[in-house]
Amino acid sequence: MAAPFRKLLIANRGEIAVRVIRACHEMGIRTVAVYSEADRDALHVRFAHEAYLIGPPPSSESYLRIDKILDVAKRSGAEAIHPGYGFLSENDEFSRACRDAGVVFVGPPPEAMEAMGDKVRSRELMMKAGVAVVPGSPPLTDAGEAVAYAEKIGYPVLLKASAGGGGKGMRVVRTSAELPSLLAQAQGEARSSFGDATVFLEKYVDRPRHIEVQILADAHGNCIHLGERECSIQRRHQKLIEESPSPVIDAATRAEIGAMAVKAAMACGYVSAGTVEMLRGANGSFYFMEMNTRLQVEHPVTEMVYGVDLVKAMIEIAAGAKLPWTQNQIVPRGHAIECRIIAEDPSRNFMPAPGTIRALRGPGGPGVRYDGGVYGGFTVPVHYDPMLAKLITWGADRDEAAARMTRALDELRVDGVKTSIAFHHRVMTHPAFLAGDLHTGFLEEHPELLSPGTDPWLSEVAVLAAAVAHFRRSEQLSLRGTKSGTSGGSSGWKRGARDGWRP
Amino acid sequence: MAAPFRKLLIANRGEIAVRVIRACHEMGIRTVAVYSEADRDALHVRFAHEAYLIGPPPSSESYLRIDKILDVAKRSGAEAIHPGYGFLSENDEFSRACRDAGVVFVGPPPEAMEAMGDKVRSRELMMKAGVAVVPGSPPLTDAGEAVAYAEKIGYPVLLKASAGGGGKGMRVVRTSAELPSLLAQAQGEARSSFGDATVFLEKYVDRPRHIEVQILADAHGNCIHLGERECSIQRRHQKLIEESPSPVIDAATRAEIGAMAVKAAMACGYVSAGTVEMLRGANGSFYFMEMNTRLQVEHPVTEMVYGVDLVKAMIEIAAGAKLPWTQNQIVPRGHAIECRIIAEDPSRNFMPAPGTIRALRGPGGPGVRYDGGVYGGFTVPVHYDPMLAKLITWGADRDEAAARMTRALDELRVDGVKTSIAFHHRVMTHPAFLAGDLHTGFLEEHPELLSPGTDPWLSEVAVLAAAVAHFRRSEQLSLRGTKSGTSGGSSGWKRGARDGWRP
Amino acid sequence: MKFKACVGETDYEIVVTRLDADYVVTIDGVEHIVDARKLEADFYSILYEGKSYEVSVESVGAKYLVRHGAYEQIVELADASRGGREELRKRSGPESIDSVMPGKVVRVLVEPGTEVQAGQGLVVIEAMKMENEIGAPRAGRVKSVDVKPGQNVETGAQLVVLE
Amino acid sequence: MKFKACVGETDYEIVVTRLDADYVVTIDGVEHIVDARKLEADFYSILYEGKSYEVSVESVGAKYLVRHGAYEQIVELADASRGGREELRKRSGPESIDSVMPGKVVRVLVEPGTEVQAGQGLVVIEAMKMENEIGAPRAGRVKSVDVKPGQNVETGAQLVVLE
Repeated sequence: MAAPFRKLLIANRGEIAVRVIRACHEMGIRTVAVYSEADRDALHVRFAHEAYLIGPPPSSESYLRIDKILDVAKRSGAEAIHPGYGFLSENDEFSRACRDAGVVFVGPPPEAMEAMGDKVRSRELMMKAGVAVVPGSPPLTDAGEAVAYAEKIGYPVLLKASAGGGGKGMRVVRTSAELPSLLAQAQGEARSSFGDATVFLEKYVDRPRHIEVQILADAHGNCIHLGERECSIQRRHQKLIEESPSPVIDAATRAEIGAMAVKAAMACGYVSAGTVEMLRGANGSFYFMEMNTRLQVEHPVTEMVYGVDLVKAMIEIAAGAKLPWTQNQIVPRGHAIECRIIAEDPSRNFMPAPGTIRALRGPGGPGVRYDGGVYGGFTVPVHYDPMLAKLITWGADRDEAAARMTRALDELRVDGVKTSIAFHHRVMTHPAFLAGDLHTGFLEEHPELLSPGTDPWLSEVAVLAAAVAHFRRSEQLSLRGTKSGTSGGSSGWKRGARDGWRP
Repeated sequence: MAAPFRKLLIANRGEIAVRVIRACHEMGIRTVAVYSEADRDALHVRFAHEAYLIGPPPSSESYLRIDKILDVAKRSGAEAIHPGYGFLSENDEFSRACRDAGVVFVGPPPEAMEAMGDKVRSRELMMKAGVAVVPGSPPLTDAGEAVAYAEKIGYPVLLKASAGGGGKGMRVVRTSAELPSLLAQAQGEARSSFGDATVFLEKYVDRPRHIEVQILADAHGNCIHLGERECSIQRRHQKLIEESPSPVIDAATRAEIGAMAVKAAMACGYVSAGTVEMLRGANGSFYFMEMNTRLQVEHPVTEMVYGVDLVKAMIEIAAGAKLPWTQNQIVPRGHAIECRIIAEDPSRNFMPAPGTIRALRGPGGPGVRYDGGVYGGFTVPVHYDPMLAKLITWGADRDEAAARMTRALDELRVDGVKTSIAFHHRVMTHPAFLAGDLHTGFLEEHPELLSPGTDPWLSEVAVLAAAVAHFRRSEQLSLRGTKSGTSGGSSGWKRGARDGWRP
Repeated sequence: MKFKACVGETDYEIVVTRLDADYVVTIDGVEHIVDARKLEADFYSILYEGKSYEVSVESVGAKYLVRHGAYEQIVELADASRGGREELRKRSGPESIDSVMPGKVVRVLVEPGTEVQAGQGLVVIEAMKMENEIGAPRAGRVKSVDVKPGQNVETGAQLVVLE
Repeated sequence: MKFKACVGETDYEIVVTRLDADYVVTIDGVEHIVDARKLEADFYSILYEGKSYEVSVESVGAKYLVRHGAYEQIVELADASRGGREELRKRSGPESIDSVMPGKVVRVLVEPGTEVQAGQGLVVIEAMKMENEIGAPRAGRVKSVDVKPGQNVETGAQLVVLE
């Protein structure tokens, strides 16, 4: 089978750039990486066939620079660009600029992106298409208006950035007193993250599950769904753990919300991989939240359960291919879970913990997929997302996937920076997680998950290990001391040299 | 689900010990490793919950010592023993000793092992059960008898060890002139490998494919098959690359040979995982070769295609569980390939290349399974098998699995010892491999696969890299030279000290 | 070699000696033969009493952060001739609040003289695209503020001094 | 710095200089700006002319074994002031046949004075449970046999000398 493109540029960094490079190499497509000055040694630069510097560390001067990226595409002869997630992936201006430059953008057409990318417009579109949405406000202009809408909708409410995603510019508001300051924060974050301070309000559904449906659409009018993912375990409205299928979705519900997602995608002329995010209330009702017009971080859980390579499918679709599957050929098998391994300290409210990774050991064995973006010796730049790697496990059922994740987390070793590994381990063995009793407030409900547990037996091992390390260090220090002692020290030689003495 | 055992001992080393440990940890079973003096730092010792030294490096004084292993089982309170492959895995005396000691042996009953473990007896059993076998001789006593049988069967013939496996004690004989010396070699190898010099002759089927069927039987009379593996790419009659399914087996043939394998297993009262090895002649006829009464090295390709964990199934069966699947619940999906990463030099006829692994980087990303037994910094002992790791890839079809393997081999890096990585890479991109045109003489037919290719473009890179490394080394040397030069050198100090001068 | 170890609220008396390739570690009079192999920098394989552990041991002064799989534990060690826990714990006077990450100061929430409660925000630092509030570890009065909005700081940079 | 490089049958004239963090490597008069980062011992990330390569470079004397993914290449380097290829290649007189692996000698197939053909077996060594025949790299006469059956040998041990 001929490769759909000769050469493809990846307008991203970190694990997702590596992920796309892997797909391309398997397809026989040459890869072009772009990198900022902070990323010379990054894994995506090392793995790609070609690599070009596009500017200083801040994203606004490198990974967000459409002009520089298109210039590299031109110089390198790349025929297509995959934007990954984040950065320019949901920027319709970039998609348009690619089209104008004669480079294929691996993603939806700018029109669909524009329609779905703006949360206010996408809600309107969904309501017209008859899909249930969460009650909300139009874009807010000032705090007074915000308070009025919040009271109309009823607290708690959620502030959200119109242009945003990934929890940036999001705030839960529980009283009118805290609304003005939270509004200012949300607007500030929205401006700095997306260059657009517009925010709006939504009803905050209590104990909701985050359920999302993966869809794939080609340019020939075919669209299928690949079941749901549940991504309820979040911090700061950003996902930490995702799985497919959801423990509460049965085949009939899957077919129903799948059809809803396909309808949403068709309503905006969608092409490529996309995700329709929904909230599922405790009563089982679903509300449309937003459509992510790009590849999701958590796409691997769907890939493992459905045996489909979504990145390759996106590239084939971008090259004009028809979907190779009909809906009834898409059959789930088993269960997959993903843990996002982040350089943050869960016991300090997930404070970022950049630094140099002293040593890294990936896990192995059956049912384990490790998508990493870093390596031992790499210094995690402070300028970008704190995600180091994704660990995904597959099992014949949810219990096996969770047990395998626990085992894989035991094997995964990242020394030198604080990470979420131990936190994930605690979640995987927590009764509420194992019971599938999830909602987006899971971590607030189980704050014990944020702190390391204690184990008297392990204290003994820790004391032994520290004692041996301390003893060895002292031995080495005294060894050095002894050496210089018996030789009379270097000072004699120094004095001799200073005195001009020569043999 | 409760763990079937509290504690299990793994009577093995290397990647298969790690594989079994992983299964146990996922099942909540505590693990006990045993190790020889050469393996204190081995990965299985590091990964297990407990580890006990059982003797000096030679296997005969450690991993083959039934008494020592059962003593550790008793001391540690292990309720079961998994033998892995090789070592004591097909030793019915060990299986019996476990039974006598009240420890569950995770494998078939000694009677089935005995019946199938002796190649001569198993052939007789198969012939009685109506399964086709390759024409052969009874055990040979001397060279004269061997020549007589060889002439009756017709050259080429194959010398095989009665007690053996894995190519040890095997020789292809093409003329009567070379028979006596090859017989002596085969007998010597059989004696040193298995403690039993008995060998016999078989018709050597030309351009045969090695096809084997995986079966699983419980102690309640249920037996299923999990399709076939093709393992035709071999050196010295040892497998190098395996895959499932075989490119030449269709569903009807699979059902047919699967039924034959189940019949063979049932004929000897088999329980646990087992493999029925067959030769498939160029004309499509199958001959029973032998039944391996243990887990195979290449079991992961079956696991990936069928979504089943064979090691866990063996452990559950050993604890008395019924098979959780009926034959029609066993459905293949996609294609999997395994490459055995060995410390051997393919360009020197696969000469062993033990040594210290300076650096090791495992591959990652979708569809890749890495089962390793070593790590960067580990010294590969000279006493055991040269296998360092197994790399397994899954794809929606054979082409994708092969492309993914090529990509994963590019990522896998083992520095410090010669390995088969580059060889596997050449096979994965070879037209005959990609066409599925395999037979056990594949490497003799394509000797170009044994030597590294040349690429003028890569020569340039190599020159640049060597030049930079050379330059840096010279810079460092001259830096040291300069330092000692400007300081007057250490000789001044030494002389000063010798002369008794003190400041 | 003798020293004291503190884990959380518990103190131990430790004696370590070598025994061929092994170590004899006595904890409060109980002897353990420890086969500890340093496989990498700050990383050991430890066998003792039949059990096997992989542990990473990072030292920051007299503190050792020990990790085994997903568990971690801080062990503080002190020369037995000195005061043990008392020596380890003696800290008083003004406290420097340092940045735990490199990043950019986006807001300063206090000024010299501000009385703060434990947990109250002092400085907001942006790193990895997130705003992170650095809070007061205890109640006190701000003695000095050592950074300005817009300033880039490295890990360990002094932000504020509390007294 | 100037030197000669030989790859297979081809010789190159090399000049290397530094340019800030990069290297300027001139091969037979053609200049390449090479951004080479040493990421680990004997392991580099190399960017030049837009291309990216991960290469491991192991040196054994003047020989460099360079590996990139599944490809490998031996590059021999020599000081330009000396004879280049001639200097690298000059070898004559008796040839020591050394063990390429540690293991146990199981059989010795020749004795001093034996005339051997290229490829003829000299010694059989068992390692990793396999018997490995060490063959003559060229025709010649066995000058000495330096090992006995049953003897353990390390890599590089002299087995036989050919003349």
